Amino acid sequence: MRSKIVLFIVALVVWLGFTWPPDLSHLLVGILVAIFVAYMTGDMFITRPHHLIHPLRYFWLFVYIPVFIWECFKANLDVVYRVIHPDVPINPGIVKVKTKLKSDTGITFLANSITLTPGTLSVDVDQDNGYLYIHWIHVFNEDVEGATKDIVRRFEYILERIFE
Amino acid sequence: MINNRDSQGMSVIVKTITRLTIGLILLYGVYILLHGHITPGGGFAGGVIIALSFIHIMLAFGKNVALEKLNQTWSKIFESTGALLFITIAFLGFFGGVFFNNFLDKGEHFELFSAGTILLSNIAIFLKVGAGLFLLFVALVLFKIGGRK
Amino acid sequence: MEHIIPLFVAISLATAFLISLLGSKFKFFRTAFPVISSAALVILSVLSIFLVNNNGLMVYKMGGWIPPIGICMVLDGLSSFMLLTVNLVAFFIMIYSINYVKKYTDVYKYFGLLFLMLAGMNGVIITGDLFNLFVYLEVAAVSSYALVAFGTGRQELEASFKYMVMGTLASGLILLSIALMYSYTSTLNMADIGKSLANEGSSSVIIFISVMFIVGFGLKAALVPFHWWLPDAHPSAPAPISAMLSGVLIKALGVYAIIRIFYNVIGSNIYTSRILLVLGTLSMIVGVIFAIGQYDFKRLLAYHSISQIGYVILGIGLATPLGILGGLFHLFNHSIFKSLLFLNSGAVEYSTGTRDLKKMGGLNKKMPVTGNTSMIASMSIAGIPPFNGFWSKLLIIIACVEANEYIYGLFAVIGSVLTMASFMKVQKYAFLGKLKEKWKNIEEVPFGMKFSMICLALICVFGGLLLLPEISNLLLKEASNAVLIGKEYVNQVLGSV
Amino acid sequence: MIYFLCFILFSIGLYSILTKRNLIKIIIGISIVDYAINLFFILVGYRMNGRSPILEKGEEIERIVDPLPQAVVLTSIVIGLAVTALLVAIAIRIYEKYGTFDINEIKELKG
Repeated sequence: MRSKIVLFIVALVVWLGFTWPPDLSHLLVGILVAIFVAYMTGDMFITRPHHLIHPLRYFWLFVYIPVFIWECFKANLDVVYRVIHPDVPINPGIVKVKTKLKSDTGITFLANSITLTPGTLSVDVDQDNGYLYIHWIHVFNEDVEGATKDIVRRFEYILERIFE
Repeated sequence: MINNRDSQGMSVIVKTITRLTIGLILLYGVYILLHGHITPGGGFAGGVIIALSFIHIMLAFGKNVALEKLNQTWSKIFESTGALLFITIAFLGFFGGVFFNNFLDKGEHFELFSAGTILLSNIAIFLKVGAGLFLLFVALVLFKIGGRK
Repeated sequence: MEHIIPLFVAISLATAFLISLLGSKFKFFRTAFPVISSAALVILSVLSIFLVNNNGLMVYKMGGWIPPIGICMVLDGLSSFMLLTVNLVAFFIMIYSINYVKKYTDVYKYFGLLFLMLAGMNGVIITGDLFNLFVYLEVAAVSSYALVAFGTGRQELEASFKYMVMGTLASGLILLSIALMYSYTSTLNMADIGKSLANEGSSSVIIFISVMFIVGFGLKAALVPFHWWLPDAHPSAPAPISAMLSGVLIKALGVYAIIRIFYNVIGSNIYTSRILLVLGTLSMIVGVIFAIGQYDFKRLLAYHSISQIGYVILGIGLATPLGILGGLFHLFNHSIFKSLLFLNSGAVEYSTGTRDLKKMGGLNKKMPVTGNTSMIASMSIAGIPPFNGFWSKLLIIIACVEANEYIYGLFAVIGSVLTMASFMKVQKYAFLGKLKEKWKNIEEVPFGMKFSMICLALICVFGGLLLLPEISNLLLKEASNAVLIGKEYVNQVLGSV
Repeated sequence: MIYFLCFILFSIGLYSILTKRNLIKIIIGISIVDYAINLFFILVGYRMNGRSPILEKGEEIERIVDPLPQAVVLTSIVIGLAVTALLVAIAIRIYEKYGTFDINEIKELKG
């Protein structure tokens, strides 16, 4: 039920964004539409609505964005180096990494962050044991611990504060 | 409550993203539908987007979850009702003198409630197209499952 | 009164969706409701004939928009004649279907699709807009694809797929020529196109468009070089649907559209008439030659459809008043007797379960109604006086002679003789002779099926009366005048706005 | 010039319909033919340096492309969708009955 209310609020805000500037008819129709959307799909929107009210989580989300952009920038440079180097020093392979994250949203954000970073790509996920399978353009470390340190740690410590 | 660890459907990543975005896709479809008379879009485009949001659920979570939200009987009823509603609107045009006459108040440009019967026709088309497309997908998917047994 | 014009489409569409909404729950919507609805359509068509007779050509502006901008519907003599043909045949087929389709599941889907097809055909006939014609044509065609596959057996599915590929290709060609036409005249209203073509004069683009229209609508009408989907598709459908497809669909979608576009919109010239004459004669002869060798009852009838469409096209291609009158009269007659023959074949299949002529024999003793009505229909299609087929063939042959086209007249006579031969074979194998041991226990078909067969047979017997001056002035003269006025159609439509 | 590209696309679709043996490839060919015609129809309405025919708040209408073909093609796309869906459904049923998509093995009826 709380999930539906959250979706209702989100949908209303997005609707007002669509129909800017707002007037009365748009607002009324927007409320009806948001109720409809919340009724149809609200039960699957979020699973832990109580996490939304912690202000610290929003702070860490705010911190996460520059961190992610910086990591992305570094990885970009790395891939550019590999592409324009005459020898093309790549060593592609799939590695297994371990993550401490347990929640669905956390794992999803971690996997998507890894995919968005150039050079690494999440292939599969084993949620029960906390393993991710990553395709890596140049495998530096073949063992689980080393690869985890290289790929996962840089995002994990913030994501843990946001989603766990 | 929908269980993410259910064996049906795709991996947890797809399921989570579906959960987060599905409401907004549905909202966007309704927006396209309701603004069909003042911006590009309309009943057909909106209906397709709304049908796709349900198809999206079916792809991510398996057919049972999607059919729980909108089952075949109701989609069939919606489909026929949409077509009948459209014809009824056309018949109501006789109040204005001719078949298909736009007998309602046209209103101002760029207002949400304007253009007379066009908004109503869009809603009728949406019912027909959305339910029809969803039924089509369900029919093809279920048939394939039936054929494999 | 002019408000009845859009009802032809609206009633049939509304019926289709009401049936699909409520048909699975209530028995009324699967049995009586289709009959009532199509009876209403027949009454409306009769009304439309009197309407045209009083007022001349009528234009109905959809939604109050003026024609070159908005979509309009045009009712003239030809339209009302075709509407009567289509709805009359559809009415008898509805009565027949109630008993026939009991062997299928999901009967309400059958009636829903049938009414969608009817809506498409009525729309094609009544519309005055070129793209609208394409849309209605596709509505009718798509529902006919589904109906051909309704039995979902191996042969039905294969025939439906073949039919669908050919039909889609034909629709593609028609749409392409509509696009070219739009690029040339920048309008889609048929009358407006005619006006702008008259101003522009002839050009090579028009020839290209004409060729593609002939190929596209020729595929829909199954003229001979484009005919080979028909002998598969028509026999595979359920018998009432075969009657509908052979009886009216190929005429409404193919022949009517050819007449309307080539006579009223583009304007007839010597080349198009010559092409139509050659195609008609070719269909006439090739269809009947293929038909003679067939032993599958419905396949034989399907080949005869090609042959008889040839007669219609031949009469229309002559472009003389008598020729067009004969062609249109033959079109009406063919839809009556070919529907009747397909219904007969359906009745035989209903009772005996076979379509193979060699396995039948002596069925007349057990199924007198079917046997005698099929005798009437056979004589009618073979052109034996006094049945209706004789009069229309006679008119076509006289028209050929009058126009100094002796060769075509000769071919028409030859075709008629060959038709008679092949139907004598049908009668001999299926209905006359000694009853085979296997068929001792078969019964005559139920009442609804008998009723529609008898009614169609009565129309066959008394069809010649349509040529009496009083009735002919009302129906056939109006129709052939609508064709003969040619480009005058444009002025009449634009003038009545 | 660009119109001829449409006709080339049309010919590719036609080639696929006429020569391929697989039902699904025939369906794809039909779709290509459909799209070629739709593209041609859209191009018919084009006008040099025209803008899209959308009226926005406080703007004058000038030099827009012809909106009619776009409306018409939308209808045609819907029809194409219906036909393709029906074709796929029939093809699946054929596969169920015959166990193959090859038209050489599906020939109980002969033209």
